[in-house]
Amino acid sequence: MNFEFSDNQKLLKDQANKFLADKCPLTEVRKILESDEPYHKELWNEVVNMGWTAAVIPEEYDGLGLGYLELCMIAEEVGSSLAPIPFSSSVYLATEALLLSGTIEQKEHYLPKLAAGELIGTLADAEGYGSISPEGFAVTFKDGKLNGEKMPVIDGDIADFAVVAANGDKGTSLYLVDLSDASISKEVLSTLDPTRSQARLTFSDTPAQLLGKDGAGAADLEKVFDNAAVLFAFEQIGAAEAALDAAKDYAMNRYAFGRSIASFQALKHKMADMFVALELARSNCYYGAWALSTGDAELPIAAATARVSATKAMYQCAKENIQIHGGMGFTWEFDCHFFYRRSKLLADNLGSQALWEEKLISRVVASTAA
Amino acid sequence: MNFEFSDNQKLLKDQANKFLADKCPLTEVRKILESDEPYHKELWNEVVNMGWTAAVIPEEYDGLGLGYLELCMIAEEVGSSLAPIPFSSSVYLATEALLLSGTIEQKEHYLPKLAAGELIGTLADAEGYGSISPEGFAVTFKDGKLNGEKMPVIDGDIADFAVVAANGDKGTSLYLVDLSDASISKEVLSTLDPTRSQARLTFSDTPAQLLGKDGAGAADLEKVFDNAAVLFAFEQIGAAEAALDAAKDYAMNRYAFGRSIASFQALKHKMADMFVALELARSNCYYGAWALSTGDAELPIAAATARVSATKAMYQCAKENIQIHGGMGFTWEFDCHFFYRRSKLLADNLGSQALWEEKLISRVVASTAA
Amino acid sequence: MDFNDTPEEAAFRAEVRTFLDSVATRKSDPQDSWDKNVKSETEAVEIAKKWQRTLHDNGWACLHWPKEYGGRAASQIERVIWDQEESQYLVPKGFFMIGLGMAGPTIMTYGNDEQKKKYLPSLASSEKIWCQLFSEPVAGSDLAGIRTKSEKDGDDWIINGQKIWTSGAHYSDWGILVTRSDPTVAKHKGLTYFVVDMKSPGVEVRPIKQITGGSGFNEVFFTDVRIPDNQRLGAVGDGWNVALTTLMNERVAVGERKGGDVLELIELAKNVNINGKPAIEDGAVRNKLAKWYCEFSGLKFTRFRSISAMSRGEVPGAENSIGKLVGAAKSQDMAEFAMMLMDRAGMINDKEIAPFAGMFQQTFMQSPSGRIAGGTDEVLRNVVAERVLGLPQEPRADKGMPYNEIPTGTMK
Amino acid sequence: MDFNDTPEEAAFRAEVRTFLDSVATRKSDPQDSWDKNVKSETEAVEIAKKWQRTLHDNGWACLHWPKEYGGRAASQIERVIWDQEESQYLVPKGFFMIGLGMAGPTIMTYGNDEQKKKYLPSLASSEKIWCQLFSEPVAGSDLAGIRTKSEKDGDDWIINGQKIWTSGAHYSDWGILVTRSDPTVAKHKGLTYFVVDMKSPGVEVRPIKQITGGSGFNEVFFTDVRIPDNQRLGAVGDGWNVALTTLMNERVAVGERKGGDVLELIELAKNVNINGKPAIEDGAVRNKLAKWYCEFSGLKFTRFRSISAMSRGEVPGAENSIGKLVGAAKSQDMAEFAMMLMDRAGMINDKEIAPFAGMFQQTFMQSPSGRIAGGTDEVLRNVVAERVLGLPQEPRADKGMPYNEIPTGTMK
Repeated sequence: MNFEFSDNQKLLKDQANKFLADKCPLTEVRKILESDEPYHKELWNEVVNMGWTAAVIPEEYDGLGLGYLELCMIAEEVGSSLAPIPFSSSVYLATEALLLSGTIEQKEHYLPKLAAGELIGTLADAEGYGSISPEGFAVTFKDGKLNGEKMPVIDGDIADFAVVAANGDKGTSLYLVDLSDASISKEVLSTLDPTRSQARLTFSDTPAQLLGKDGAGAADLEKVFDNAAVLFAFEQIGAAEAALDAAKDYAMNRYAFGRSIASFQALKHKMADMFVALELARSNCYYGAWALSTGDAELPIAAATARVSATKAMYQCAKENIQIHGGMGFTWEFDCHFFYRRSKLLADNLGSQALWEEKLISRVVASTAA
Repeated sequence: MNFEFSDNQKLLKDQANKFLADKCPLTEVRKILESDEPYHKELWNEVVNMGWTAAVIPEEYDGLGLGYLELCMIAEEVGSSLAPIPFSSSVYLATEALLLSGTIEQKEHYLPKLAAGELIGTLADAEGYGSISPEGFAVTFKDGKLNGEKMPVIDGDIADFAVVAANGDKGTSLYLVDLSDASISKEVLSTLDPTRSQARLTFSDTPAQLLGKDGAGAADLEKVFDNAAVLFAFEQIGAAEAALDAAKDYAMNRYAFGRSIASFQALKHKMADMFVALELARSNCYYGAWALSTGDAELPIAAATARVSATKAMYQCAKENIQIHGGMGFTWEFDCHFFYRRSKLLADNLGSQALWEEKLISRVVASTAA
Repeated sequence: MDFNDTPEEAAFRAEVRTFLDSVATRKSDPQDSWDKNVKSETEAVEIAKKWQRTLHDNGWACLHWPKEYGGRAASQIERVIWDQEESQYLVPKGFFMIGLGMAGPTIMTYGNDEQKKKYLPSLASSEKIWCQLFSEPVAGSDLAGIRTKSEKDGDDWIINGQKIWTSGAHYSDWGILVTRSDPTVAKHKGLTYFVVDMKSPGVEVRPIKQITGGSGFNEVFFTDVRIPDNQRLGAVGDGWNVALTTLMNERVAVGERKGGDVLELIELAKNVNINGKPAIEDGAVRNKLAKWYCEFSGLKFTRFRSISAMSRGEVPGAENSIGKLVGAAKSQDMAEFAMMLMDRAGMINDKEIAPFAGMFQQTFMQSPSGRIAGGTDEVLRNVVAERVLGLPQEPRADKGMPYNEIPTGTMK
Repeated sequence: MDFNDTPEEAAFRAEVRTFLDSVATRKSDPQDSWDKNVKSETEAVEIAKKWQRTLHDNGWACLHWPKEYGGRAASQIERVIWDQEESQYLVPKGFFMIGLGMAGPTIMTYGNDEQKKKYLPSLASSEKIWCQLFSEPVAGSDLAGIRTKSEKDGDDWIINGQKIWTSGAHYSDWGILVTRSDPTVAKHKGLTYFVVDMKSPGVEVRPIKQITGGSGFNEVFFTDVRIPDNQRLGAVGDGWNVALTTLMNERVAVGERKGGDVLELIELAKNVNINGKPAIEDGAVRNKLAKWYCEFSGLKFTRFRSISAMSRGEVPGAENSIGKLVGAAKSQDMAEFAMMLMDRAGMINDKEIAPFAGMFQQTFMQSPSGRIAGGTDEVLRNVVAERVLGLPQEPRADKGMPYNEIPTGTMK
């Protein structure tokens, strides 16, 4: 059995780690948090130059043709660095939707530009508060035009195009929309994590083209989300581990009552619990990575398992990192809040934990009936 | 504000405590656990002599005419001692059902005998696995006869009569059944807590008489259960506190690494958490006691709140008491398992935690709509 | 068992209400706030001082103080009743809490006649606002581990060091300050306690920005600040005992937490969908709501029990730690859950868009401080374990060790 | 990343399977058990000895032992493969684990030539069963705190004291025993390690009844038991190091826990009603199932990662504590939950009546021991914190203190 990433994959991860440690220390995340910039443009350009946006795009579309295991390694490091870039939107969502459902023409148009970083893509599904119900989107498509409002759209103010889920003639379908079209009004939203931008997009007779089979939007969306769930989960465990490391470092070097606070059982056991949550999530992520990379039939269960446990682990590590930092943990000056903000962004962005728990258990129950 | 029991009520509690410490130390619980006796007959007789079975029965029916606050004090002590007697069945369930729904004739027949301990009563509702659905009991009543099976019936092998929930001509109704009738077959069930007996009762054309309005069984049952929930909850916090005390005593006097194990944060914080759970449950129980004693309209919410939090607190205290005792905690010789067994008995006997959580939240949501 | 006042309490409540009606405006809506139209902190401080003078002129400024110092010798339950009633009116709160609640009683206990004469009248008349200078970056849960240095220089003391988490430092007139006067003895033995003029040269106040973006606290830096020896409270080296007196007078909060409790969460759950139906119909949501309702109710009736105990003349004990211990974690968990119910829109904190004007988002960012400030979750569990359950303290690694030999870390 | 054997592993697995097929019966059903028809423990021990001799005669008895002692020098991964394959056959397990797994390697390390000659061949040939005599009523998590006394008397040692939690003491031939030979020095320094003949006069074995009603463990009382000095392993006073060697050889369990995991709970939830519908349709139930499924899956793939690490020749580390830490609490919680779903019938443990033949009820009573035996939850969290995360140990109150001056409690 070799249930582990290969040496080459680990090497790629190490390189990503060093690159991001150099280009995206937390001071860079702070810059974006404290500015009006929606994302870190220089970092994004560097990331493009590293080829990460091209990773799983086939060579025929000017990609690197790497596998998903490699992309998982990159995702873990992107997560760990809290990089303020639209990586998940463009790579895990838009690129995946095109790979899955694009016609050859669509792929030829979009994929080389996505690979080269000339286009940033995103996916617009949510329509306000509560979980989306794929049966009925309020945004409609008729005669080549989209009408209605999507809110929030992650990176909706940054992205050049979006994959939009809407209600067409044959029900839910996906559409490709050029976001530079003048018919679209965009409102940047104030959110708890300004290092990842979110917007309200309003379409008024906005031209759009079908992506994938007409009426197959719900099924296609589910597939895209399953793939993305594994990649999001790697970002989450990367960030969770970084938060645990930060807590550990602080606790080791902070003294009270004449000893390192890391020697008190209350904190030791809290960190042990953080590690346990992280380690279980990591193992589930590896399972997800395996299923994603092999296209195994277990992917829907594996993806949901990875997603649910990584979401929990990251939130636990982020919130307890603040607690372990004590008073310093809730100062703006310390970095603890970056992880806390991002933990909720990643948790809610791809559909909430409740949604994924429901997906998980539906799928498991269905599999036990077979 | 005087949100506290009165000095007289506390005196009654103290007396009950002393009485049970004398008559029902845990060695007596052990006797019943290790024997085939379904309950502690001598103790039961003493309890009857103390007048506890007569507590809330009005004086006109030879009771003491005390209030529910007094009965709550007794219940807490009965719970604390883990007394192996059919107190809850006869006093909280059967007596309550008669007080609530009995005709004058029925009250005149049963209540003096219940008060004097000449009769032990119980209530039979469950019909096998899973929660009961009051819409449809499988046991039927027709032409004065009951047919079908009740399983499990707490103290069903001991009790002289039972209040049986069954499906009559007008739907769910309650019936009084003399359990000495030859038509009834009784099977004692093997359970995890042999200090409180449970049985399967099979009725074959068993004579029964209606208790309360025909067809009002579901509503009557709900009222009996709400009253009983408060009293059960007091038993539960009594037992929870006894388990916490046992844990504390053991931990204080057990040493490892040259210090009392009660000085290790892991155990200190565990016991602090047990205390917190107990204290919140206690406050909710007081609220329940107030609502029960005044017949306030908030009783349904107060009863469910008390019941849910007391169930959780007792289980937490019972299971962590074992943990704090370490290896000794899972020996038969130590008493920890008595609390653990009883915690589940009390939790499941009146309908499970899930059931009461659902009752609670339905009632709260209904109250917010008003 | 009842929820009513005793006759004495009812009489006191009526007296309070009559007085408040005569000098203040009753809220028409519980959400109303006295500072709704207040433009600046300076203005707020002025309003507060004016209100406090009104209280003073009518004998309500320091109601728990002994009569000899101008107080009403109010009982615990009378303070609770005052708070309950006062919260119904549009009046400023909190500015004089440190002075009247903590500094005053400490001066009464440890001050000499001259000090009592100097500080107590201006406290009672509320000309001066006080702040508390105890915590330091290196000493939070371990308060006796403070480092700020005091050195005798003629009749003065020279103070150098840094304090943190000081509310209102920038508008305070006086501060109560604990310093280390002798680092060569055990840590509890080398402390000395002072009253410091906050306008002294060398005192620098910097606001601390919190993760919410707001700043309710300050850092206070002392650089060669001079304090005359006659502003010392208690003996040199006895500062720990003086500080304990201050802390014992820290107000027992029996108030209800505001904002984002379970009833608001129920409202939210009725109005958002989850897995294709209203969240309130989902069993998992109901299960969580039941849990939080039990905690909400348990905390409420625990408060009622505390108030009853005070009504009987008992002093509330460490059981009161439960309120914050349970309440703070519950706030955080509920806020997180509320945002989860909002799903992808959960992160939006625009007051115009977010449900309840972004209250849950605000709580999500604010609540981590609830688990830390005023005693961390971990410290509170120790308090419950030791003071309520009587479990032994941990052995202290620094017991009896001279302060300057106690190991320290590199992290502040 | 794949789930397949390497070519070497596949070859080894084939070899194991070929051998097992030649000497044992493959299970037709995974629930099949070798001792289904075994009438007594005596009979079981006989069958086990016979099977172990078959293994020995074919060179499979002590596969991880070095070749010089008759082993196959098997790697960790080969041991895992052996276990996986062996579990498919109707053969006895466990009786020789202490001897081959712990006593043998300790003797190899600390035994002199004479001792090796005396004990190792009969271990390898499996004539003798061994047991472990370490824990005491006063010393569980704090193993070095044992009290059982050894006193030199001529060429012998006289042993007095009590051991506890000894599996198989009553049918064992030999025991490995840690004693206190010098109570006047620090607790780790005054220990001496022996091999003891379990049939010696003065050894009394009493089964411990557990809360399940069963008894898998014993207490062992020593009253003036004589052990010749040539049965001492390691130097006088060096017993702690010898014991550590034994413990380091404690088998890393990578096996799956049996009975009552989340898939069984799903089956149960399909078959009982809660609040008027099948439990499996209730959101709260689904929420719990999702949580436990994630843990179940996480533990499974953590095991796979461990096995992979062994396959690469790495020695599994303290991460393996996670399996028991998470698994034990999960078992208890799931059993409690399962019983809750059964509602009023949850307490019935009659195998004829209860779902899954009372498995959940059995687990409910058994699982508390899972959180204690082999390291309590609290000890395992310390292990993870210290050995995995590298956090500091707590200061030890008894550090350097002579054993007989260390404070003790009144509880055993």
